Amino acid sequence: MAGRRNGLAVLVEALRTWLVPYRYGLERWSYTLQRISGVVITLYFVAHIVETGYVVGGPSVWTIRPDAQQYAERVWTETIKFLSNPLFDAGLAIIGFFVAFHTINGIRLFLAHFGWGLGRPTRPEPMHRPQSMSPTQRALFWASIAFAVFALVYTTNAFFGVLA
Amino acid sequence: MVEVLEHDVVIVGSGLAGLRAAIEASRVSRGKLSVAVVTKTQVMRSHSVSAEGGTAAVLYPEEGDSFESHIYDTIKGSDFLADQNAVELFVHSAPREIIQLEHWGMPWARREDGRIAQRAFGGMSYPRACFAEDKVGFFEMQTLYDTALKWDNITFYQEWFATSLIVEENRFRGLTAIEMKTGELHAVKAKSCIIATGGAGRMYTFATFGHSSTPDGLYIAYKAGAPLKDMEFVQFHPTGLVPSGILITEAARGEGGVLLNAKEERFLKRYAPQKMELAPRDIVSRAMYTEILEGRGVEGPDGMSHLWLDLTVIEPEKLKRRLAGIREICVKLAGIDPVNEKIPVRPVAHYYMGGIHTNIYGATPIAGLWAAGEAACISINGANRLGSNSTIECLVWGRITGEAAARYAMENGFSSSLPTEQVQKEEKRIFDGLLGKAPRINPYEVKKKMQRTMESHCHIYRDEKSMIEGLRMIRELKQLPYMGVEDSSRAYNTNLTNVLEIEAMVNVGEIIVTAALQRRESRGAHARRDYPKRDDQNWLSHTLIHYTVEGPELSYAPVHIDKYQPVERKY
Amino acid sequence: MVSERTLMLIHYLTGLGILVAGAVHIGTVFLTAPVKENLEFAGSPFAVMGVYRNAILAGSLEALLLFVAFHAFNGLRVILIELYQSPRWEHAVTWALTVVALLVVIYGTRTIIIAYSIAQGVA
Amino acid sequence: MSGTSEVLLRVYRYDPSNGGKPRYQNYRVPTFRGMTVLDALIYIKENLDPTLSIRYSCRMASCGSCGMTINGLPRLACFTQISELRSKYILVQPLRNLPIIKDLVADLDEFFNKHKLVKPYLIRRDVEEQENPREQYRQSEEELERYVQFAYCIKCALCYSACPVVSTDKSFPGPQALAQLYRYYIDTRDEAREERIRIVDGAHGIWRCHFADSCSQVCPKGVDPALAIQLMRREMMFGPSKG
Repeated sequence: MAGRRNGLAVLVEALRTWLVPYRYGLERWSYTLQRISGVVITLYFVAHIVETGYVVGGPSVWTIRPDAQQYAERVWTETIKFLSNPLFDAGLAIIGFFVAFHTINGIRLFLAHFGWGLGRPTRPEPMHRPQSMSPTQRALFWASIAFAVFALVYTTNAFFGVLA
Repeated sequence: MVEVLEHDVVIVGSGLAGLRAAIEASRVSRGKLSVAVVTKTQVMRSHSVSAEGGTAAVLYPEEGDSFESHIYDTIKGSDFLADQNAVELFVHSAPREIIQLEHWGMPWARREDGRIAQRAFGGMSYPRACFAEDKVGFFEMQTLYDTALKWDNITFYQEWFATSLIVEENRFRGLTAIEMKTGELHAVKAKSCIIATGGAGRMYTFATFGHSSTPDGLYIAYKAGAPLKDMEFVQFHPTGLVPSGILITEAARGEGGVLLNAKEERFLKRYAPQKMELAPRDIVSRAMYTEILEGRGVEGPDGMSHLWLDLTVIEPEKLKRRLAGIREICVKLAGIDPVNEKIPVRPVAHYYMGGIHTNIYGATPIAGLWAAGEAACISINGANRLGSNSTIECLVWGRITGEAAARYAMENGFSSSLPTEQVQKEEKRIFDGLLGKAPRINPYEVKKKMQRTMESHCHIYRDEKSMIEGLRMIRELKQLPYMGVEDSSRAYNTNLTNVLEIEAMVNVGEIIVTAALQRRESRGAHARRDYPKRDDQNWLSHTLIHYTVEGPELSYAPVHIDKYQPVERKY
Repeated sequence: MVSERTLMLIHYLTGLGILVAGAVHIGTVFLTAPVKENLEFAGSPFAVMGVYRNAILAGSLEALLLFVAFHAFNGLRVILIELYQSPRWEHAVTWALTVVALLVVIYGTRTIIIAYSIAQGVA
Repeated sequence: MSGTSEVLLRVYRYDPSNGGKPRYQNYRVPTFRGMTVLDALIYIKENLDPTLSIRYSCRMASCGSCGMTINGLPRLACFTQISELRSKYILVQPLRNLPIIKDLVADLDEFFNKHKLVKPYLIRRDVEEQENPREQYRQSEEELERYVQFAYCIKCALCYSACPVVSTDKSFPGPQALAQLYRYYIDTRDEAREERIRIVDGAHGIWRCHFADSCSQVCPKGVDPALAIQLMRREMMFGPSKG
């Protein structure tokens, strides 16, 4: 806490406050999850673009190859071989979870950032609960968690067939 | 070597009076004077933020209120010890301050037509206390602090503990202060100075004051040669929350709350049949204390008997809206919701009518030195202050002294240099004499003993025998080897500042008891069992207390009386 | 320079855009094959590509690409400038992320154009 | 004091002149009914260890001095009862996100400077009337209601200490300053709306709030800074609301 602000200290502090919502409320969890999911989805997005680029000819080809169909067929098969392992499947299931969470929570934040679903300013009474922690907000947060869990179960089931 | 800072005007204290003075000094000089605010707390932490109920001013004379009425209420409330020319100036200056604050952003409660609303207060014959819920002092402080930020010529020295005033040939030169963050001693050289450090504060165990309300501001002015005035008059507020002593505002009664004894009886009908709960504070407090002494109190924690303040009679919506602050305190700190439970209360040390002796414009006998707010004794409060008059007093004399000090600074130049031997003496006293020298007696024990002595020997009811004993005990405490600071670090050494505060408390305690012992009559808040009557023949006069090496020396000065001759006080 | 308010407005709008275009993308891809096979790339590449025969769908895919690229890299920018403050760092982060985002968009657009062309040929 | 029960306070100690290495010190304190953490700290200061530095004043949650991190959350020591923590062990640290002067005393200078940055005072065109008033400005209770919640702020810096953005972004004004911005923005007596918007419309301005709501959660006065920030953002995106 005390001491000079050097690079490492900043990073440690950032990781602590960004990633450890300990003792704070649900909204802090939503903040942490939104941030983590955003970064993970970005990584997936870039990987997805690179991967689909291979199917149509790889990074060096900028025109349609004469043998485009055969080429695509071949790369597709190779890619599938490469990606066909439980690790990637699990990864994709987690992506599904994050995408679902980021989407619904994103809608919540979109509404909240413009003051919707928060209520009006009032004189706070003792033991008062901030309007910004309104039931609407809580409901939307739980909705995003529910949707994310649904996505996780759905994709896990698709890959691993737990639910047949 | 001690660093010397130069400013035109230096203000000690950042409460309502200090901030109002800083703004006024800037306004008068159009931002040309450099104004320093030296405060031992951070700026928004002064205990003015805890003022609750209201601020009196005559706003609507067309609806039946009048300046006359406010003047007479105040004088009668003061038990005729107030200087009547000062009261007149005060009442006429008050409305402007209310509207000025409104123009600076104060969230006053409003009436239907959008104008400022007012509520009833004790001792006032018309509901003239402007209010903003029950956080009046807080909102006023916020407004003034925020407005002060507009002025770039105001420098805040936050958490600078002023240790002495430098006065040469009866003329103010500067002051010394410890910067608590670094522990360095600094000297501030200035042309004029306003002391706005509040009253003597926590001299009692059961007090509404915050922990930082101590008489160190009064004490440094007193030691520098400014006499104190009327220090024997200590106001006890009727309703302090048991057991913490937190203030339950008089507005609670202004809005309709009633006081009950253990038999659930509105006992005030025996003491102030007309005004009942809205009689002045000295009368209500004495009535409550009598009830408790006569066994009609409720047994409370730590042997503190208490009575009940019943707010359940107020409509819940009104209570929640207008008394939100005390409801919050009761719920959070006492586990009582005043909407459906009675609040345990007992009289509590709340205000010092006395302070640094000044003329009606807040000027002390020392050239270049002013005093304002509770630290000053102007005197409009005489022997007993009316509720809602103190915040407005801070504002009115904040403005008057701010303007006067600024004009003085504009007309006068600096002296050639600051008398360095005084600064060096101060440096030696604090760093060589105190810091890192463990005391043989725990200074905090001395503080507690001194508070207990005040509580038992110089409380609401006083008598000669008990006060002589109390004075002896305080003098004994004064001699104890408690002056020493175990903490040897420089940064934020509150051990050091606490010891300086305790020194001031012990000395001011001696002053209060000495003055109270001398005044052989009962007047306002000063109620003596051995002299139960007011004695206008001999005692219609102000007590002046001068510093000498041996101890306080008393003299007396006449009260300024214009129109209103003393009559018997009945409510 | 684009103001922060505009950037954030675009951030919110692209977020909403992704909601629509993303739903179309996931929906159409899912429609081409049973979920498990599709997600495991078990089907033919042409089944997926075939979807993009439709110019409107292909256009929506391009829109999705643009939206996600902006939304994601603006999000990254926000995180990075919150992490450390200096004008140089902020400048560097902004430019680096703009370049990366542009590369991703160009590369993705190429994929879409080629896939669209192949789909036209296949159909 | 019917002090049969005890509580253990583990207190953060730091003295810059002493090599500057933070450490923790344990104190056993007898408790009484209704005792607050501040009472316990004062007990330590007066009876066990006078070298402990604490900042405190009003003991009734209106001055905002005694903000500190108690069992992991920023709270006012005077407004936190020992009993409500439901623990025999209390960890007391200074406020986070701020430099430490000594022990439990944080340096609030940057916090106050940010408050000053948002111009927390009424700005009007009729300067003459404002400085030498003749008439009251009228304001209805409804208009008052729109900002008074945010005027409850006691500047205790708990929200500032809880904010995950402030922890790394030292240029972000923080919840307190932004809430005060909105308080003056929405006051019907103020006439500087565009100017106020410009103050916070930067890369490190109001847009850096991500609505983690920790500020509102820890506010001891129910100010709800997060609400103020979101409402301010609405104004900035869609223009002034009609009330």
